[in-house]
Amino acid sequence: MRVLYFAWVREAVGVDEEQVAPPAEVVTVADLVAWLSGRSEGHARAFADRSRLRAAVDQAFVPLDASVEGATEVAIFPPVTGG
Amino acid sequence: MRVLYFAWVREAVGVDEEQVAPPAEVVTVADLVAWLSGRSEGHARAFADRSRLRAAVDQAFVPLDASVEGATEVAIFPPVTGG
Amino acid sequence: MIRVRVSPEPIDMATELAGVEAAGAGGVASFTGIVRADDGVELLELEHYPGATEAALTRLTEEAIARWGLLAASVVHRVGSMLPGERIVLVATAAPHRTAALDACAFLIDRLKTDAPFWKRETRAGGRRWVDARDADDAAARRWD
Amino acid sequence: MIRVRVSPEPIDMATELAGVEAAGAGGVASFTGIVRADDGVELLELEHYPGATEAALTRLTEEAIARWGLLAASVVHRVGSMLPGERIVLVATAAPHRTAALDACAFLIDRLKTDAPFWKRETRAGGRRWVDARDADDAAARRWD
Repeated sequence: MRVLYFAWVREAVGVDEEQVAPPAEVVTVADLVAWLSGRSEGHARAFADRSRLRAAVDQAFVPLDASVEGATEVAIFPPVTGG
Repeated sequence: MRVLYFAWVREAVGVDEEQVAPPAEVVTVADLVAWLSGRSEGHARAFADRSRLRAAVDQAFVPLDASVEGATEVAIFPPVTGG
Repeated sequence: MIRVRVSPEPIDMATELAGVEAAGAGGVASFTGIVRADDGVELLELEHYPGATEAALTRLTEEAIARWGLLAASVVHRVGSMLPGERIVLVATAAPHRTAALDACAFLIDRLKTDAPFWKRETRAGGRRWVDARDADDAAARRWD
Repeated sequence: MIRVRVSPEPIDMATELAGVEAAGAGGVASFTGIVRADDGVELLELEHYPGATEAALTRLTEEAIARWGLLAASVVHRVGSMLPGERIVLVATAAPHRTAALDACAFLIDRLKTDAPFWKRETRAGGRRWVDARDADDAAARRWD
């Protein structure tokens, strides 16, 4: 599974994307975020406040309780601010 | 008093403006229109249906029962269709 | 910045919008009325009431500036003869926020249609005729009362 | 005609609007978002999610075309670094009637702000910081539900 980070999430994690293989108990985006938090201090800092995180699974915006099962690409980022 | 005509009113009357000196009993735009109707067949045709006429007195839109007393310029025209 | 112009010259979008954008606002809205290419009109002629038309447009534009706190507004209306695809009118507004710019733009084009002395004549295969005023335009203008 | 573009290139108004005007509709509305020159921002940077951003803008534009019967719609968003006075985004819509063009334009800019993955970072004298999402933008987007 490819995980992408944007904006300050990307800066805190320290990379803009990484390839990961989460264990079977990672079912939702929230599970994935919790599991990724253990990878580094940067991940932990980026994911400390879940209320500030948004996600997309295979490029579609989803709530954090959405499933990541079978996903090829998950993106984690702050609320969007375009326009 | 200078009277201006626009669009099909101008075409029916046959001139785009004329200088007139209406008698004292001409008080409102409607009075002026009635009095002008006697000047020619073209005027009569232009002013036959009052519901299709609009007016401005000294360049401000007014209803047909508005006064023309003291006016220097009165315009008579169809409903506007700009934009 | 306020700009009102009634002229037989073609309307140049880049020039007109640049003037409004230069006000430094966050948002610029515009509406352009164009001679439709799809309903059989071959020529459109616009007549106006010189002096009174410019005065009416200036009053409207000043009202929009005051009501929506615009930083700039421009109303440019063409008169004379126009072909399908040519621009008849451009309204552009600049405001700190997008809703103000868009609402003021809608106000200006709606009210211009009922408050400014212009008259349209169309030439089609069937001949040349003055365009009738539309009740829908009166209703659109009244929503800003 | 539908056009969606996300690019670091400056936005050229004349070119973009000409594409929408060419659809032959009676009315073209546009909204341009500009880096404000009056609130201390020295540089604005825009990051996006390549692929997902274009897909989101295309979905939104198709929704606007279907909902308002547009003849053309264009959404052009700049990414990378921008200075005060430079254009960030242009939305343009063409429709037979002005209300459809203006409403669709408002819909597109409101929903773009909540539905398309872009992130802004501002540089001011005090430093560089990511812009927070605004509750007012969520409310503006919801009025189209």
